[in-house]
Amino acid sequence: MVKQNKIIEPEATGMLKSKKRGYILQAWLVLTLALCFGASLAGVQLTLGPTIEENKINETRQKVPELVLGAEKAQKIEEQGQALFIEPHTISIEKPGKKISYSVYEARLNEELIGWVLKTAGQGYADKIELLLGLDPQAKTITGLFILEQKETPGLGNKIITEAWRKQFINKDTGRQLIVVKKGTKALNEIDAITGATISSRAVTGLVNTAIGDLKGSLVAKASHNQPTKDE
Amino acid sequence: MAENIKKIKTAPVIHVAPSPHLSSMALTTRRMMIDVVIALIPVVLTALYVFRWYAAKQLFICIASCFAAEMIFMKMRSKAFSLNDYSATVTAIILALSLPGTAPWYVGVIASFVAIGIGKVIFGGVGMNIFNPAMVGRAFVMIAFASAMAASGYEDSASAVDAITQATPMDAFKQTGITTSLSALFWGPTNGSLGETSAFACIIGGLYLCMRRTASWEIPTGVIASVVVFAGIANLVNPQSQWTVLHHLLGGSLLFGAFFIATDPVSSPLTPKGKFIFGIGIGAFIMLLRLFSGYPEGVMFAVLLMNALTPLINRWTVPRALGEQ
Amino acid sequence: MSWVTISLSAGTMVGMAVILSYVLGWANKTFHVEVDPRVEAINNALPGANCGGCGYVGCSEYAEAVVAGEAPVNKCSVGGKSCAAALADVMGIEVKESYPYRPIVHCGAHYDDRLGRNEYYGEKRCLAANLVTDIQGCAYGCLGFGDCQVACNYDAIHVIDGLATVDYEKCIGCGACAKVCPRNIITIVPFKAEKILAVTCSNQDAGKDVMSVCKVGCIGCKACARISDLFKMDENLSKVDYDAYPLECSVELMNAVEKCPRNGIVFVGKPSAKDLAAVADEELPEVVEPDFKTTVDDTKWRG
Amino acid sequence: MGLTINGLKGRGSFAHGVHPPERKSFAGDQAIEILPSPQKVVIPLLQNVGAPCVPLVKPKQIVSFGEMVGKGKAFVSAPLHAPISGSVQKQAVTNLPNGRHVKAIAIKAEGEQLEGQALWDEIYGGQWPKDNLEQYSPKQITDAIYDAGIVGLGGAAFPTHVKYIPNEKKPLDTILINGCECEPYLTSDYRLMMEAPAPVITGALLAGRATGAENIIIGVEDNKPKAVEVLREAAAGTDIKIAVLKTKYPQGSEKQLITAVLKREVPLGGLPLDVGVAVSNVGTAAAVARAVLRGKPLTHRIVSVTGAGIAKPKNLLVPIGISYGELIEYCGGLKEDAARMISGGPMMGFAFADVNLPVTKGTSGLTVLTQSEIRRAKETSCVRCGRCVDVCPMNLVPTKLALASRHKNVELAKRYKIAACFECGSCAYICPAGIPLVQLIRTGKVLVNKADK
Amino acid sequence: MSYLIDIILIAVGAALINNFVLYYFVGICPFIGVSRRVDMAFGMGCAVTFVISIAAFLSWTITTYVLMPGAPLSKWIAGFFVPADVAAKIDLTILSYIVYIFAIASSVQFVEMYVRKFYPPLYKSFGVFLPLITTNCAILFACLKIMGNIIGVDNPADAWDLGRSLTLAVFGGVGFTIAIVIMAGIREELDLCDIPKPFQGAAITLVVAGILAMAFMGFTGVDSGLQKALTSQAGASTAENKNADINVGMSKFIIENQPIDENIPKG
Amino acid sequence: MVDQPTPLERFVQGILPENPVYRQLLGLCPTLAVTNGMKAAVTMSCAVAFVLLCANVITSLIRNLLKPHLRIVIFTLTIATFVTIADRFLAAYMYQMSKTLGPYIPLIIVNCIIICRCEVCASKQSVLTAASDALGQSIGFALALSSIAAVREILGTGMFFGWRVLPISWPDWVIMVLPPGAFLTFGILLGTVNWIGSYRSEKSGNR
Repeated sequence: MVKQNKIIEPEATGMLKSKKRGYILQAWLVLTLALCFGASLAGVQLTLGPTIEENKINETRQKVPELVLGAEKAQKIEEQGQALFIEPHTISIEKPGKKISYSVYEARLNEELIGWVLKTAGQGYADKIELLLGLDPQAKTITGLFILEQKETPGLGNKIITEAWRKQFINKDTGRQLIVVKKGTKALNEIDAITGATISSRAVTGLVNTAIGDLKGSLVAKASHNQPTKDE
Repeated sequence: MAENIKKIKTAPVIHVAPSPHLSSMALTTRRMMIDVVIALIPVVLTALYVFRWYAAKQLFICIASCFAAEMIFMKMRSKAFSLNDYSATVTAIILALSLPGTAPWYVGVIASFVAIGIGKVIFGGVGMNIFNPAMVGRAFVMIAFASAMAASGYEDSASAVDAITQATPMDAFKQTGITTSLSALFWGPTNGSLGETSAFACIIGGLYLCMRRTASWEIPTGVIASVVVFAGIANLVNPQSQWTVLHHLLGGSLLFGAFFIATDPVSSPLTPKGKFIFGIGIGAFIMLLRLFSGYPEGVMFAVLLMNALTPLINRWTVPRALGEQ
Repeated sequence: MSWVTISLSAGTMVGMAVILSYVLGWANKTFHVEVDPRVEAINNALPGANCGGCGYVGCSEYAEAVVAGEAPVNKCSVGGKSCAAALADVMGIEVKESYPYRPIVHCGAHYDDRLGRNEYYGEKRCLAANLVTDIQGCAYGCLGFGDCQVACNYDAIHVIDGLATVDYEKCIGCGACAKVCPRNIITIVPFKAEKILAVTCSNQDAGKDVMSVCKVGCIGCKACARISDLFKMDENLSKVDYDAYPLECSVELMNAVEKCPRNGIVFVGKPSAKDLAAVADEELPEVVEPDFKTTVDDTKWRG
Repeated sequence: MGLTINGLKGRGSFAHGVHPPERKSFAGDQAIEILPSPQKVVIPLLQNVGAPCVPLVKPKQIVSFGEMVGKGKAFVSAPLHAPISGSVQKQAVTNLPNGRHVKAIAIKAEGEQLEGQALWDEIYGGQWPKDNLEQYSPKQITDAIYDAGIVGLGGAAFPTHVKYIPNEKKPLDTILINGCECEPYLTSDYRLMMEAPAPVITGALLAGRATGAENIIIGVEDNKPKAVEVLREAAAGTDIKIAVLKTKYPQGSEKQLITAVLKREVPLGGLPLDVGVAVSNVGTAAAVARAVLRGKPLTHRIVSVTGAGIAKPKNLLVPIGISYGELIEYCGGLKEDAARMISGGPMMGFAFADVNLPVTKGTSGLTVLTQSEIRRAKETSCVRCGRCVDVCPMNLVPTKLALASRHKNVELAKRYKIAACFECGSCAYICPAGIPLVQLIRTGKVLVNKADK
Repeated sequence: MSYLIDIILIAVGAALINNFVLYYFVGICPFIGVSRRVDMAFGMGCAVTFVISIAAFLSWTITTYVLMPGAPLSKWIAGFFVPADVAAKIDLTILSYIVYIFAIASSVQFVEMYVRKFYPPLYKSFGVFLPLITTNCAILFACLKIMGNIIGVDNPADAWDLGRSLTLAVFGGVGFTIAIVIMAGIREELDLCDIPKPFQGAAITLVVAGILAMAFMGFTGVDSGLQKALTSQAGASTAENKNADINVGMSKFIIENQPIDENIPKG
Repeated sequence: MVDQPTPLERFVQGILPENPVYRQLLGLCPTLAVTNGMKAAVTMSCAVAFVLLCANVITSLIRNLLKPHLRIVIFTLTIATFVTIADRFLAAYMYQMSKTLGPYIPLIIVNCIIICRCEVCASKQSVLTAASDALGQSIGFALALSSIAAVREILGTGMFFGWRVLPISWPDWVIMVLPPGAFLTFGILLGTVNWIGSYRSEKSGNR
């Protein structure tokens, strides 16, 4: 039984100084616990931290082969025991009044540049949509699309994560803006909207357009810049 | 207890009661509900004309399942079940008219059960509900079965009924920028929820309700006034828009909502001033949602939001008593 | 690297703890506001979960309400019984040896006993019906619409054949029925015996007037008062003096009971020994004194 | 007949209100008859708003006509007088239609009584001067009013002298004589104005003299054109104005009347005094005239016995304290289908069933309604249609007040100003759900009072 | 301009669209407990808004200056013991939860004591709610959200500044206030309703909250709608080039050939 | 003073009679937020169980050293520490789940269940009792969470633990996995539990 019914009296007639020390003294248990917990937490961090970081990176990284090579090829390569060399970059571009940074992953197979994966995010229908976009080395065609995070309406907007819908983007030419249309794609740069979720469809397409628009130049430049490096 | 009372005097039997001893027998709550049903007749007829058996089916489903729900829930509360007050009928018809004709059968059934159960009985039955039951039911299915209730859910290009093969006017404009003619919006041969297509029918029924004073004129007036103002502002800001103030007024379920849904006395404020504020609020929310939200239409959400605010409006619009400073 | 992180974490924590306890300790002293020491004591005894479950905003408000006597000590559901006991301890509520308090309905007329009754249309509640005249002849007796039945949280009072009847098995003596009775015919009295005598009438009119409205009401004949001192006459009505109520029932009393020409003095109640023990640590209900007057409204209106 | 308000500020009407069927034809054309002197009267000791009276007589004591038999100790009270000569009996108790249970003085008639035409002449007949009233000082007038035990005869029974005693802080500028009689069925005031306009005019002038008020206005609803004519004639030569007001219930309520005539609003919780007005019923004015000029107390009043449930509706001059049963008997008894007896009018009157109850000073009528006239439908749920809000003459929200009362929510009742309600019954009259709103509000007031204690 | 739009979007999002109570379910306890009367609910709402702002300020400051990798303060201290490049990588985010909860608890207590001493009327009207808030998840949630937007972002330029953090906090509090006041209004009304006994109290409150959440779902998408409207109003200069071919090299770009993390072996 | 309940009593009480969610209405944030799927609900329950167990045991161990005015501080400190550990653990070994649960894991810190148990039981009773109390409460919490999650997941997606239990033609009640569904489901379940409770107590006749 804790003696909690007693009112805590500060040490009788003590001077201010001793009282001040009193606060600390009374809290000795807090201090001890703080010390122990702080130290042990740091220990936890040091033990688990790398794993967490790895998880974070891998989340993106794992998708890269599929995005640049397509699912079948990616599997084949994995079966062959070959691994892609993936190098992350941050590319910043300056737009009027704003500086935008993109995470870009450079995918190499046997020292050969086989494609890019861009990570981009933006406002969807309900919340942020985060996606990965695979491009060929010259950034001319889209090789894959993957939605990392979204909170679109279940049953409607969240159909953007279905493969059937994402497939439409593959092999699209980056030279023209993609346009969302309602039913039945005709032109090459048209994407079918999801029934009842035009906004989500447009949001994804818009993100893709913007990302390509922003990065195409730099990717091309980088690809050519890297070429000589490879030759050396 | 009354049957235990022994009649002490023989003829004439005198009984006692509090004042006043006269009452205006012109109006009963039952009569008010019947008024609403009468006012809905033109809307129902238009719906039957435009949507044929789609409308008939939806009405049948909603009425049958609302009655069933009323019966089941009243039994659960061990209260006498009676359809005599017509409140379940009104809820059922309004609910059916606010659904798309193409909606699958379970939409109507679930909406009815939610409307009666969560919308009404859980609050204690007739006269106690905070929210408009029909709108609670509709909101539930709207969110639950988004694909069946979203704009595209209204369309069925293979349908034999003309109206259903087109896109709804609001959706057609939002998606492709095609404006529907005002006369079509007024007379109603367009696609949409069963009851909303014909502005004409809504106005006829609505005026009847207002004239009978079953619905307070303040609410529709407030709704229409604020929609006109906000739509006007939107048009001024964006003058190229083909969707004018009149389109906003006649299109979508605005008039149906203003006359039949918002005027539900139970879930609207008590005083004339409060009713006007309520109407203005609904109009403002409708325009906010129409212009900015992902949904093409905002009447249902606007009504629910203002229903939620009704207790506060009531609180802030306690009328000034005679002689109060 | 790792030892730096560990020590820096630990250091941050300790530093934070030191700063916090120092600052708060200082603030506690500097900003100290004189409060009733009992409030502080109760605050300490309370869990401090600030869950708001007691209906008050946070623990300290509840503590203040307890000290002010506005709230009972057992409202804290987080703390449970031990907490309630601790609060009672602080508040110095002594658990006295006491008798259970139970209600007595001072009316004995069932439907058929009441004269001058008329059919009544209107709100079927005693409080409302009390404003209408001639529902029954007697302006003092039970109206039988059951306000008390609704008020009772323990299902311990029922209107049986038009008369409110206490179920002493279930009654815990909270006094809710007495508070709502618009005619004030229910009083809460200490039950000094398992069964206790009660005069089942509240009508203060003269015997003739009582007879014209009731078959069983007290006619003020003073028969009981002549036999036993326990009965006091007050305005044509016999009342039991419960302060002087004996623990043992004497023959004299029984005689008085038998003498009553209207059979209006009866034994009521049945609190057992178990009850007596059970109520030992319960809060004593507020004793509602009988107030024998018809309590119609004093509404003023002109016009 | 159009509204005439003689250049007064009011619109001749007030906001909201209802239009119940008037049904004044039952007794409207029946001249006042004088009831034969009864064998026994029971005078309740509380007939006025305020403190009850204490009996001044003992059992078996012989009292004569007009002798004071009871007197209150407080300022707000009015003494009681014997309406017949006779002997005092053992102390009695009686119920009153308004639900009170009070002590009373019963007097058994003995010896010769003032009856018939003599009684009429004594009370309303003879000459009533319109000038030379300056001879009475205000003090004299109010004293005479107090001694005569005059209370408001419209139904409220507020002691009249209290209203007229000059108040330094709140001087009166207007005397409003209330001849509206907005209650359906009732015709007693109408008959008084028709048959004895002179004492009304004189009483009004005396009231003006007592209070120093310059304006004296008589308000009459426009459904009584004949009474307006008669009053105009009687008032000729004086400054009294006759205001003809819209027929609407509750036009006769003093706050509504003041608004309709003067466009002043009596503050919430205040009295007409606060806006410089005193309102009195026409009957009260006539009683004032009699008390001052003839020094006679209030012992009789005019009661209309009316309604479809009574065999022969009549207007009667009756002694105070007589039982309702005798009135009914005199009017031919109740019809077979009579269902409800009401002391007063059907909107604000009190139902009762015991015919032995006595007539009091505030009784303006006895209305007997039949089965077909009263509501039989069961109460249904409130759908918050707001009809009650539309009709409330005080601009309240009755449905909320009723809900608050049902749920014993005192705070809510106060927020919606339950105290402002004067129970006119408009809301319950119009309510489509048949909710006993007025009763609930009265219950709510009881709760509020209890909580405030 | 775009900053302002950002702020507006954060504000609308926090107050209406992603309402703390009705969307994120934080602050449910007071939402159910203290929503019996409107005035109490309003006091609670104000107190939460106030505390949430303080907490947001503290958590932003602590995160930016102490906790996040490379934070100035921890870098400086660690600099005494280890080389600067190692010191810059000291990551104390593991402590964030503890630090936040303590920052919240102590600031609440401090404010409470201060208000109680110097502004007794203020204390009476809303100070009583303060202790109740310490364990209110809405506050901690706001801190976590801010943290997520400082150290959870991929590139440092996107990290929230103080302004954005405070906007989120204040409007999250406003959203909480809106929800709880509406709920209190409804509950005052519910007291007068004949609710089935098992549903009285918390159950009906939750059902009403469900209906409210349905109504608030109507706002979904208002932020994207607003964004579109505002950006198109902000001037055609930033407008998207519709239907045009993508211009390569339209914008100036800087390539930072910098790997994201060196801890992870490449490949 | 009132007798303290035994370990067994504590354990049993936590499961139904004093169920933290349905009876005490504690810990509602996670109850509503993470119950749109069974997996998330179970993970959440485990996390809460871990924190509750550790916090209860630690508190019970140091209960004699507690100073009244500092006890809440110490509880919070302990809880926050274990929550952090749980959070990191999830992030390291169940990364996807940790992302799904998002901020609701750290929000366990302000989950009233834990501080309430520390206060009511652990700070007064032995380690064994505290541990069994923690287990009982955790099981109660898990039961409540999974009951809600089961309803929501089955109606909302036709699945249970990710397994399809309803026919593919089942129209998903999307609202169930959205916020309104959480409120409505919990509200109605709570009402039902109350109803069953009152029905049973009525039946057994002790009121």
